[in-house]
Amino acid sequence: MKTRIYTSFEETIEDFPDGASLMVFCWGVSGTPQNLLHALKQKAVKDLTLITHNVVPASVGKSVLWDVVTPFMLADQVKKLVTAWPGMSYLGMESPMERRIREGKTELELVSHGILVERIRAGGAGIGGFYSPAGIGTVVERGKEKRVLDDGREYLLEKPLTADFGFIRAHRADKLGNLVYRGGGRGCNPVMATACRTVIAEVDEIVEVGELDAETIITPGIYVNRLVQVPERGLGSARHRRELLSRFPTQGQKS
Amino acid sequence: MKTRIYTSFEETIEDFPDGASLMVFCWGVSGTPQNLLHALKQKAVKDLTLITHNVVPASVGKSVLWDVVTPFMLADQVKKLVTAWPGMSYLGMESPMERRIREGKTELELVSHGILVERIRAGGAGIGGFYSPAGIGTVVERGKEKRVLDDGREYLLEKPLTADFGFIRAHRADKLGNLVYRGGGRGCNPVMATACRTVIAEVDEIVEVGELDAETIITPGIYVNRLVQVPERGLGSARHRRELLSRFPTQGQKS
Amino acid sequence: MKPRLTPEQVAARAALELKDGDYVNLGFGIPNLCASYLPAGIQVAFHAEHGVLGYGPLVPESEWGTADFDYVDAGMRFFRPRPGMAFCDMGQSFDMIRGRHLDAAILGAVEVSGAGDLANWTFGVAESGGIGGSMDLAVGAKRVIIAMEHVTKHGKPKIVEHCNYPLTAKACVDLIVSDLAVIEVGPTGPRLKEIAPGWTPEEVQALTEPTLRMDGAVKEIRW
Amino acid sequence: MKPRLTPEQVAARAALELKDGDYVNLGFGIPNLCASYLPAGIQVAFHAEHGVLGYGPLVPESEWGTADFDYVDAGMRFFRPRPGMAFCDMGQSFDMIRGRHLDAAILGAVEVSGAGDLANWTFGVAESGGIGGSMDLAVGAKRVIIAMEHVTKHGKPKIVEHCNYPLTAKACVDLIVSDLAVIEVGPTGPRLKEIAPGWTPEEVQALTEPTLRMDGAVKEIRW
Repeated sequence: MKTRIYTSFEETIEDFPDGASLMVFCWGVSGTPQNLLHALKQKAVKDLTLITHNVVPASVGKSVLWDVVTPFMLADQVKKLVTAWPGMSYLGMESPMERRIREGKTELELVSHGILVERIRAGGAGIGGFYSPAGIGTVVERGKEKRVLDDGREYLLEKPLTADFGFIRAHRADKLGNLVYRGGGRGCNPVMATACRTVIAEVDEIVEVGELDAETIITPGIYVNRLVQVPERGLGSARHRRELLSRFPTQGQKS
Repeated sequence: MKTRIYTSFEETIEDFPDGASLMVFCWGVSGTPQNLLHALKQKAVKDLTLITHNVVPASVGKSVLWDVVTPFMLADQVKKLVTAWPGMSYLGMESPMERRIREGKTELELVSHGILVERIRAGGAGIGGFYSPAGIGTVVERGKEKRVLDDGREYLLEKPLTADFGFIRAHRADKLGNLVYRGGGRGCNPVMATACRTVIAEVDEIVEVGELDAETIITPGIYVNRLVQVPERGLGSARHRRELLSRFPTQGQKS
Repeated sequence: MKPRLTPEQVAARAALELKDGDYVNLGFGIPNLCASYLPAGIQVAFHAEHGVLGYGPLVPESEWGTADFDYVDAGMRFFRPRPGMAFCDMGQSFDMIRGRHLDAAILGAVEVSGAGDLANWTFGVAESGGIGGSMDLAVGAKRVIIAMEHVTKHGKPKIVEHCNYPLTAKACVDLIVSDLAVIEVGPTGPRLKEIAPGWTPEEVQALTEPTLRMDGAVKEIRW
Repeated sequence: MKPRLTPEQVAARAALELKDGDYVNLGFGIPNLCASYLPAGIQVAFHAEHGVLGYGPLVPESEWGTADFDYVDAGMRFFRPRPGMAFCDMGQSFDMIRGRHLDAAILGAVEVSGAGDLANWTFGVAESGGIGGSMDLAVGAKRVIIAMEHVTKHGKPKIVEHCNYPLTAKACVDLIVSDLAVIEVGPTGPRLKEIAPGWTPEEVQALTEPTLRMDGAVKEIRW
């Protein structure tokens, strides 16, 4: 199917209904499709099933970057959450998401990072289920089939995860939707891009077909339905990142 | 573990015993570690378990390239074969490997390309088994658990594959064993590199650490135990490939 | 004998099933010809099982000496690079297939049943022959289209009640394009949609094992 | 109170378990300090769960303004790029972990049992807290080394008969390096290998729930 190029984040998610499921990666500022998340917040879509690794605000050291949009900001819109890191209880604080979980407004499915990413990969790769060695003897084995396999180890049967929408953050795209990433911002983005019915990628730059080296493409365009370029002053743009960093000391070497 | 650099193919496989298992990719001339295969033939290692996609000689059109070393040349050394393509019966010919299979000298486990690569991936990724939708109602379901999963489809339980040795063909390596490939020569090489206890890569060129772009590395050095550079006149070298191509017409554009 | 569609015409008709921007895998034989007979104005990205997406035109035999061994398709034929092409590993390539990301696979067949069962990987016993990637393609592609001759060299129907040759996959085929007809197959049985110029539905039925439904107008094949 | 090892000294002792060329994942807290206390002459590639291998030194707070958000570790701390570094996706990163390719994981702990059971992801009930990647690391790394304080803030043993906190994984720990001792754990129970300078085995046993085997010489910890 052909990749469509959009210029407005609002239009890109125009058909995103209440009750839909969404996969989105976030490693602080890195790898997070902030503009799409912001548009989803503006649209006030309700009753989301949210599949994401961490639900914590972006931070640098002890400074929270409240003006960076992450899944943390969607708490009120989430009916079901699948994650390895629902909040900030490790800091002795209760986040809005954790409060909703405690109040029964959001249902939590707690998984480990590794099981989560492999379930997403299975969803994208047409695998019906897989046996994972992680989680044996822990809370994540609840309700799962446990089985000793040929090597004599115990395994849990894990099921694939897919979603209606995938919000992807990549570095560059060509007009066919081929994507390359930057540093740790790659993260789970390439895996999520395989497992969602509608995949929307926001990127720093959209280039002409042929400008990306075929050997270096990480997500081929086959997985990308919609493409939108982050504007110069957009969330997560080079300019926005410089502005965020300007709040911190710069003595010593320049990177 | 540290990647060791060798200069001799013989030394690289010095500890390869009779009866060991080997994974190797081959797509004709492309992606095939010809020098390592040649060394293994010279060493006359016996009773191999060979895991490979195709057991056919390299060819261009109807011309067979008999001086290209592929798993096809190891037939006499193989006790067990796991493959999607054991020979050339599609051409109405019986290959040496097929003859051994018919005579009971080589045991054949026939799988499809997709099941084969996913079993290797499972082996490398610590997955105990997975449910595949391919092969239902066919010969490959023999002896396998069949099960209807949540989506109402039937699946077969497939088991991971690993091997003692993996022979890998890559394009360039740095001295830490990070690898990049070239074109379709990538193939199953990156997957096999994850699933073997001793991974030996032959490459066109070994460069200094830092010369490969971190964003483009396909196989990180963590997977590569031994590294050896193809000599200028070696099998599969640029020179050898030019020599092979010189047997065919060159009218029209140069690539 | 009445004229039938040539292999090129079968390929051209099968190619009409493709849409601009589709990602497609082509099997050996007639399916491979589809690449050369795409409808005007559409671009299709071809997928090769070992990990190539969107490769360029095949290198003609007169230029093989200028080709590149790392640029070969699933049938070991040289191709030229094309802007927008991407490489991936074979695992990722089969994830695409199995995960239902390919818009279509156009494959050859030894036999197809009216319910869409496919046998296409061996003419012999199960233990010889190469399975290749056909089992994965048959269950994975969003649409499976068969492009083939309607009958065997010996005139026997290839569209059958039940496949006699070893199966590739059950109930996987959506559409058959033969040199005589276009036939939809599936759980409700085969339905004749189009027939070759100069042929009657009864003549096509006579060369087809299962009874063809003919609800809806049967048109003449165009390509 | 008798002096115990500082967190830096615990980290330095744990780092002695690493070999040149190892690929290692470091957990939060004391484990993270290991990167700064590697034995002289060895190079280790550090792994971050979201897909970074072999990254360079952490950026000191005085230089955060010059850092790069795409170069952060698993604890969201900025690092500098390093020659030979590689990025991969998070799936490939956990394949490395689960597939037993990491030479070691050095992790923190809330509790460790003498059999090597580990509880390290929550101080509270199972339903809060973040699991992160610890369950995968605990079952996947070739060696799991715990670097921690020997007792809690309240002086209670952290090396216990049976873990009371929610488990991360069963029977996964190989070695504990605490501020008082180096203890091997596993199916045959805990064995005291080294003790902090000035401490006696009896004093360490008094702060440890399960009985420590003392077969073999108990040495003084060096780092």
